[in-house]
Amino acid sequence: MSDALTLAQQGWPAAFPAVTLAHYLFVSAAMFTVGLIGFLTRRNLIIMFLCTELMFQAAGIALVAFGRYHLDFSGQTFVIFILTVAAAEAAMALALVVLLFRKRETLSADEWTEMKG
Amino acid sequence: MMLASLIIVPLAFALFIAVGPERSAARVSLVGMLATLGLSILAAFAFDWGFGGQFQFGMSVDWLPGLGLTLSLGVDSVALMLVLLTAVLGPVCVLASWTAITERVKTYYAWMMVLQAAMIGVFAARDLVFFYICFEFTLIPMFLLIALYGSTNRMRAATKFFLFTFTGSVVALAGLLYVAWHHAQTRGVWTFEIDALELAARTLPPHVQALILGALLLGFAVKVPLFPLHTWLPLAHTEAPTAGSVILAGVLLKLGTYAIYRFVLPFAPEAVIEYAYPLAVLCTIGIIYGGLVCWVQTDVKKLVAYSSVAHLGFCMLGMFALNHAGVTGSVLYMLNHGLSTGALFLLIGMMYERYHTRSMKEIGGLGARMPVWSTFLVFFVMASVGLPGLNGFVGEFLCLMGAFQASDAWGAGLWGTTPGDSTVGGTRGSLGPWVAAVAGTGMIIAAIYLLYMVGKVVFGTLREPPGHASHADHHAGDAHRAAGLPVDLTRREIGALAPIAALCVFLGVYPKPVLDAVQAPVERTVTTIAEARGKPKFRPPVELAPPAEHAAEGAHP
Amino acid sequence: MIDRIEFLWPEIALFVTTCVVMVLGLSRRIESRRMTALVTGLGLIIAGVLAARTTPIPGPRSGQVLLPELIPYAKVLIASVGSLLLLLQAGTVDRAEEAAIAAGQRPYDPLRTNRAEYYAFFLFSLTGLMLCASADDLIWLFLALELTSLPTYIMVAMSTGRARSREAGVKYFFLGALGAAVFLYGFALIYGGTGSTNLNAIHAHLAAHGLNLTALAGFILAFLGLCFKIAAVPMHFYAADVYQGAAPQVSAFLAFVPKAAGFISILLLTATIGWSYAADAQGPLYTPITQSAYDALEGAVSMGLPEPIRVFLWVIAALTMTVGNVLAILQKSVKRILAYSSIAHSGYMLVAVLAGPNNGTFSQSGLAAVLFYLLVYGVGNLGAFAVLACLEGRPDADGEPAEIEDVDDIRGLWKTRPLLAWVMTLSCLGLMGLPPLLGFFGKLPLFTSGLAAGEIVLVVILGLNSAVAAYYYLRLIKASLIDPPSDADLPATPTPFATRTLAGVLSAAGVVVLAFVGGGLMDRSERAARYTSMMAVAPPPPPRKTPYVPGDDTPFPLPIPIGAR
Amino acid sequence: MLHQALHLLPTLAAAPPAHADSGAAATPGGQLLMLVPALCVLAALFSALSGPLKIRSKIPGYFSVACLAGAFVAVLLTYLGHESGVKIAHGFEWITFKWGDGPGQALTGNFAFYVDSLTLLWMLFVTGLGALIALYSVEYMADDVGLGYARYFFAFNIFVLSMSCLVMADNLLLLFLGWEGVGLCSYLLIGYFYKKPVAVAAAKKAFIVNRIGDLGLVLGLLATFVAFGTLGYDPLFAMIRAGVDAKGAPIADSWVTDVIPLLLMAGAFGKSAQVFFYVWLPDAMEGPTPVSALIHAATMVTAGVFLIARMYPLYAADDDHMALSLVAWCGAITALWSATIGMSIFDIKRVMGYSTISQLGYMFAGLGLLAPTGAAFHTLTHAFFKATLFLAVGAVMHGFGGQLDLRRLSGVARMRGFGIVGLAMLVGSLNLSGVPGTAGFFSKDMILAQGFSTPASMIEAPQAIAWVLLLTAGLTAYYTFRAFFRVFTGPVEYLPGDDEHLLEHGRHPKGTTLAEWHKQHGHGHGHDHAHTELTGVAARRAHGRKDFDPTTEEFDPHPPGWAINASLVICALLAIAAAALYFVKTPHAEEGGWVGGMIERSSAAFHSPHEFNLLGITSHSAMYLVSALVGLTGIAVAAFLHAPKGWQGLFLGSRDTAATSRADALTPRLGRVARWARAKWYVDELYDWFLVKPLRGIAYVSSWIDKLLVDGLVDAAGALPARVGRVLRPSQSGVLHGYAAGMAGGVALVLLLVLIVLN
Repeated sequence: MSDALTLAQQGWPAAFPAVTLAHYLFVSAAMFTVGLIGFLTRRNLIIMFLCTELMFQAAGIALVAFGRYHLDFSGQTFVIFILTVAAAEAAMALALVVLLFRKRETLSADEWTEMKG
Repeated sequence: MMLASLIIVPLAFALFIAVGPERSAARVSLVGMLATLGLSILAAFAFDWGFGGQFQFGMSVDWLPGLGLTLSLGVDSVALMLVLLTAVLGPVCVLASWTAITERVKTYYAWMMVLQAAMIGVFAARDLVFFYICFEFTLIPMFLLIALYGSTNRMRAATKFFLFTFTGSVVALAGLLYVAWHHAQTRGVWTFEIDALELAARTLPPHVQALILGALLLGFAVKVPLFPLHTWLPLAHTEAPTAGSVILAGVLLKLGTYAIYRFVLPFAPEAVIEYAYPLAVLCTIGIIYGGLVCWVQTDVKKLVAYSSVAHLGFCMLGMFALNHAGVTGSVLYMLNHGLSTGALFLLIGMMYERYHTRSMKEIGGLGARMPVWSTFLVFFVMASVGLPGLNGFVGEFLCLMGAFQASDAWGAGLWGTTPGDSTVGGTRGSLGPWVAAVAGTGMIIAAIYLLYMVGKVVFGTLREPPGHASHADHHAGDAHRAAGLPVDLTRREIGALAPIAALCVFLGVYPKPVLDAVQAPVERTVTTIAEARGKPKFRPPVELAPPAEHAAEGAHP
Repeated sequence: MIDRIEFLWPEIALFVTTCVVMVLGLSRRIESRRMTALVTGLGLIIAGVLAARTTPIPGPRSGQVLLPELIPYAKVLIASVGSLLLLLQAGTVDRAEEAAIAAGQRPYDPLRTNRAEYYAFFLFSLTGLMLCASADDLIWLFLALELTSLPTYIMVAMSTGRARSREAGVKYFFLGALGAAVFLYGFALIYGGTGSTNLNAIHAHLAAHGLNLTALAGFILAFLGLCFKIAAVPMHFYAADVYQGAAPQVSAFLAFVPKAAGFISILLLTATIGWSYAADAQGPLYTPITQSAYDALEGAVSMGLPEPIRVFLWVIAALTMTVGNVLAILQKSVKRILAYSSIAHSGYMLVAVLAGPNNGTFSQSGLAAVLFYLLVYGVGNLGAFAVLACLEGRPDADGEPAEIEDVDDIRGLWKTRPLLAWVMTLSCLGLMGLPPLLGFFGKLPLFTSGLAAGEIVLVVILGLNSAVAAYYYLRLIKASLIDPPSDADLPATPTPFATRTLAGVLSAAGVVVLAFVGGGLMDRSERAARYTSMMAVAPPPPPRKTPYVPGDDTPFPLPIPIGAR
Repeated sequence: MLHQALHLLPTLAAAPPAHADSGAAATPGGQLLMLVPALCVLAALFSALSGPLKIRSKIPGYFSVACLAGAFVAVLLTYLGHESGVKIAHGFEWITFKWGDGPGQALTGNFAFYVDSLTLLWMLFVTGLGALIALYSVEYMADDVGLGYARYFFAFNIFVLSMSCLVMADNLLLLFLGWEGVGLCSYLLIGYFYKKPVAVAAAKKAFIVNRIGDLGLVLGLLATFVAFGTLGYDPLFAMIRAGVDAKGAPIADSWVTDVIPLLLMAGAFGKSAQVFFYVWLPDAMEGPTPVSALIHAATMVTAGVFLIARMYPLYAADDDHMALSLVAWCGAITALWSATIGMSIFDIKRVMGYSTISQLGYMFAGLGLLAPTGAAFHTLTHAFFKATLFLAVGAVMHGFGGQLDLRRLSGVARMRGFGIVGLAMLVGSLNLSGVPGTAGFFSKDMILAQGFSTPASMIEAPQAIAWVLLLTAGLTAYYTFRAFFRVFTGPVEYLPGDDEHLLEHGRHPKGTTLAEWHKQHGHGHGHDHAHTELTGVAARRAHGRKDFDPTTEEFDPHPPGWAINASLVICALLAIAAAALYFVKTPHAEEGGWVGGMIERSSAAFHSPHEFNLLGITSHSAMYLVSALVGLTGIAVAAFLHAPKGWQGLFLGSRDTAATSRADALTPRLGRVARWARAKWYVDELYDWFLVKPLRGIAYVSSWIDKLLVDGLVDAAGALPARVGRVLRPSQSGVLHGYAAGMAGGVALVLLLVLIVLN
């Protein structure tokens, strides 16, 4: 079955605690937060987009972890679709970025503040 | 069909006007208004006044059955009389606008007809939502009439009028719908038929009724307008075109009083009984304060506008007296105020058309210049002051009488013959002689401000605005002729005023038919109140009917 | 699985049309290119007809079991409003290019024209929207939502040649991605909390085991993410800028399509949670539904959502309508006014979401109110945007016509374009909710259902907000119907696309006419809002599987019984 | 016509004795009286129509005279046919409706007449004098033929109509109709010269002050209804006679007999210008003189007296007669108070006005002193002699271009064409002074005598009241003859006034505005600065001539024509003849002659107690002597101070010019008292400072409150959304990161909120 289970059966030292759902969820949450913070702090549009990808994948990790926890395949299936959508979004993002770059010759998000109020 | 045609005919004429040529708009409109008037008179003849308390000419068409909404119509004598008032003021308003409106004429008259239909719809509605629809829909024509044809500050006035009344009535809608929901909950069927809702509303516990009262009053008291929700009125009146003011004072304010009569009293009787005193205090403040504010106005129209605040204070005072005399008086007051104040606005409009000012600082002593106009003005001022023999008195006296009678203190303490033994003329209630006495000072104040106005405008030395052509020349009035108007009133203008004057005299000298006619509906209202008085304050909540069984049974026949 | 195709024919039809359009739009012949819009319309009509012919069968076959009759109503609604929107889209892209080609200045170059892509995106988005309505799985829902949104990002960016459109595109895309991440994370948590992505299974799980913290957090995050789609607080920031930057016809599209997707998704999710919880439930967050038979649920009285979700939606609703309205008051740009008003309208609809279903009674069913209001809002809003789409200013140096932007720009329409003035007036009155127009009948069930759910304060807030909204709608009415024409040097001229005017006129007529003959629509929306709990037919919740680590019975307490203190 | 009726009196007096006052139910009848309002309406309509019909002649006037005479005949015929008891002439149902069958469950305000002898007594002089004064007006108002004429006679006829309703009403509601109606006509007629700001202000004042009293009356009506469940006299009197209210509870010591009489009294005082309310009546003299004669002297102002007389059973039903005491005291104080003002002011018409107030005070004192007969008799005699006086003053005014200052007129009686006026004036003055043998003497005597004989147990300090009244009688005689001596006797000197008629036609003298002109000439009420130019030749103005140059031409006094003279003669004769009524023997009453009989047969009957037995002389006998003495003393003092040298001055006088007299030397010695009295005790100013100005101040404050506070709050509430919007607006910064931060923060906040809800 999964590697983790094999490893556990092989009797890892007690000092190395078992990796539980909580750990995966923590990683997922951390990734989501990192992505969010990156999105909020970086000005470069491409980096910002990468941050959203990070957030998407954070959800993916959570899904996979939950899927494993529930012994259910929907989670993994979901992740496949997320990857697909992420790819589509990436394509669009790059297209959009190119479009914007043509107009302003910059990738900074701060350049685009004409409309407000 | 009678009532449906009363709504459809003005709408149809509105359509005619909209598609017809600009030139004939006024004439078509006049014909339409007269047709409506004719129909309403026909309705008055067809109405069985002996059964004035019953809703006649009933008709009901399913409209949006999903909502439980029907287009159901019917009038009792009170409603019919208000319909008649509306129909009478209609042609008058058209005549008043004949020369005053020169731009976008079609739009003006078309909206006027639409407004007429909506107002009649309010009085004829027997379905809560249909009532509300008409009630709210009056806002748009009125908004446009003020915003398009008003004077300088018209946009602000129109917006304030719209938003103020709209805000209030949205809250009122919540209250009305709460009652409808209560009906649905207890009866298992959604309906907006007023009769059914009335019965349902009375099963509400007193504290809920109080909430309903609050919500409904917030909406309707704005329209009335009751102090302190009146501030839109002077502004709207001053800025509105003459016909707009006439309709506003004559009918639109009555929508508020009528709604209170039709919904607040029957829907929340216990709450009204409970809160009659504070409400009466508000009315009284309105009477005195409104009157005093009138007194220091320099704009004639504003003065008359504020006088509406004072006058309708009387009307509401009578209503909250919750006894026969009071409610009868209140209903009469609605009619009378519509006539006399409407006519005053007409007169001021005629003056404005000639002098382009309404400031008492600039004009005065017009008695010398416009004797016919002045005669009418004094006449309607007297009607407004409440001179017996003219229409205003009957309502005012009965309202005061109602307030005076309505005291639980009769038969106790100072007012008692023997303790615990009430007097024959007193009724239950919480108002009593002191309220009546304080409100009665409104009679004096009315005389003060109206005569102040007459003294300034009609009497005294002749003052005309600077630059007015006839200032130097005694026989001139060239400016008027240039505007197509003679110095004094034209036949058309007299034709607009004379019927109202005749009605004022008739209703003052022989109000008997009206008094008799409204007895049955008033009786119904007062009985509702009396039943509510008999109820214990605390009672177990109404049991919910199982929805399945009652759905069929509760369905409206 | 194959039996679900039966319910997906409209989507399939749209997809096929999309393929055709993509090819047709690239045709060398102008006649063929012109056919693009027509074919698009045809596809929409076919989809609509197919959707109308869909007979929902209660039971697991339809996939959609909680709201079994939602599909036909929602899809017909989407197809018909979509058709109106299509009328509005005429000439959005390639206008200058086609003119140049027609004038012989430039040869046809498929790389320079966008027609095919534009209409394809349009159809893709609508397909996604329809798929939302058919969704019975979180994965499906996610894909459908993304399919709805992704094309709109491009449509915004390409709708005009101005920098503003680009700005709108970038803001919309990036914030949209953020929002998508949020609801995706929410979906993940829902899955984690309930062990399934199937909505029916989730519902069954919740009914049996209650709402645990993970699932609750998941739902909250999912709702928050969906708030982006419906432009509700706190995800509303983008709306004004995006609507302003996009061409008015695209703004109209944005105001309806993502919002409809969002609301349908929210309805599905709330249906999954269920309203049959005691509103004042202490301790455990819900009282499981005890009736199991489908028939017995026919007249179930909703008691409200679980308290945290109720409070959450309550606050969101109140804030959304208030924020939308107060910001709209301050605007000078018509589009921004309409954008903020669109935010406010989302708030109104959330009230009805809170109120929940009530089978058999239109007046009391919040779901029906939401579904009906989508129509009301869609029609009214379309009219207002159509007026803007029908007008344009003088072309600038690039040949791009100036936008009709400010309220002042539509002054005096009554004199110059009376028809448009009336469209604007009626649409605004409709949106304002003034009786007897359609808007009023849209708002009325919001009121009644809210009251029936006991949300009196929220209903009063809704009422007062309607009054605030009246202010800025009146401004629009005033500008178009009352003010004299502006004498500025920017006279609004009509755009040469009759279908745009037609769209406006049709929606304005709808605002009036549907108010009088809309009874059937109300019935339909009521039927569409019939809510069934799947307790009896859904499979029993799966038994607890082997724990993650043998020997460690509960490494992570899940599900957490929230009520246990 | 009236004197014909008087001939019939003895036969009538022999009519069957009355016992109707003992509570027999009213019977239908007296329908003839319906003719009175009908004729009035006819005349009013005709007059009103004559304006638009452009009738520019005296026809409306004559028509009115004919109609009013017809009305008088109708009343007279009814009177002749009236034996005793009460008849009710039903017209139509006015404010009548019922909501139940029990007592107090119906409001009956019919247009119906309650015909008893009190009604008839009043109606006789109302319609009689009405016709007479209409005749006078035909000539007096001749300059205004046309619209003004129409207006005048319309209001005049409406006045008689209203007064008839007031007097003949069979219920208090209809009385109130008349009550307010006469107020309206009073307003219209005082303000007849509507271009004169003074007249307009006076008219307004009259109406408003009356309204204050009317509020009391309305409340009284309502209280009556509450207690008795009806406003109709017939059921009301039945209950009161039985001493119970509608519940059957005794009323003698209850609020009913305390509160209702006081409220009605407030109304009566307002209409009849008593105590606090009197201020409007002097100003009302701005109206045309016939109006002052009819409305502000003879009829309307006696409405208050009538009201109390009509409701006398209720007043008398009180066990301690609290209200009556108050009425008596108020009457007496008013009588004295206004007499002091009458002594000091120079405007003869206003002197007559104050004298009217004073005499009304007498009437109220009479009512209060339990002498309703005396009060009614005084009302009747006063109606005639005061009308005479006013008509005479009016003739002078008419002749001298509106001159009213007694220092600018002298020897008028000796001028050509003014003889009748002088004689009439003398007749009136003698009556007013209470010279023995005159009608005024007898009527005043009845009140005074009753004052001295009413026991103190029934009324508070009646003797004190009587002394006050006696003092007033002396002062009355003084000021009456002061005016008479100065204006009608002595050397022929005059200065024409600023005639209203000129103003009415819009001819401003020398293009100055009226206000400026008034300032220059010091005319108007309250202007009593010394007129230094009196002896010099001042600008004189002709009456009714357009081409008149005031600097070159002489002013011609304009002697009265036949109509004025005829009415004067008739009025004076009636004033004299009224004395005869005192001696008419009637089986119905022991004293008071014909009037006594009328009162005794009516609801106002009250068997006044006599407790005066000084040396076995009855109070009446004593009073004849005392009051004759007092009256003659007053005349003598007047003669001493104001009479011209020679026989006219009874050899006491010293005056030889229009302007000066012995009083001029005396006045400064009185110091402030004289000055203050001449300034009318500054009552108007006091009212202005303590009532009008504060009220207007409150009105201004209210207006500001309305603008700033009430409307301000509304506007603030209206501006609230925009305000909130401005606070929120920075969140829409247009920066992508700002939006993202907002979204992220929102998510965080929401999660926090949910956590809070969970815990």
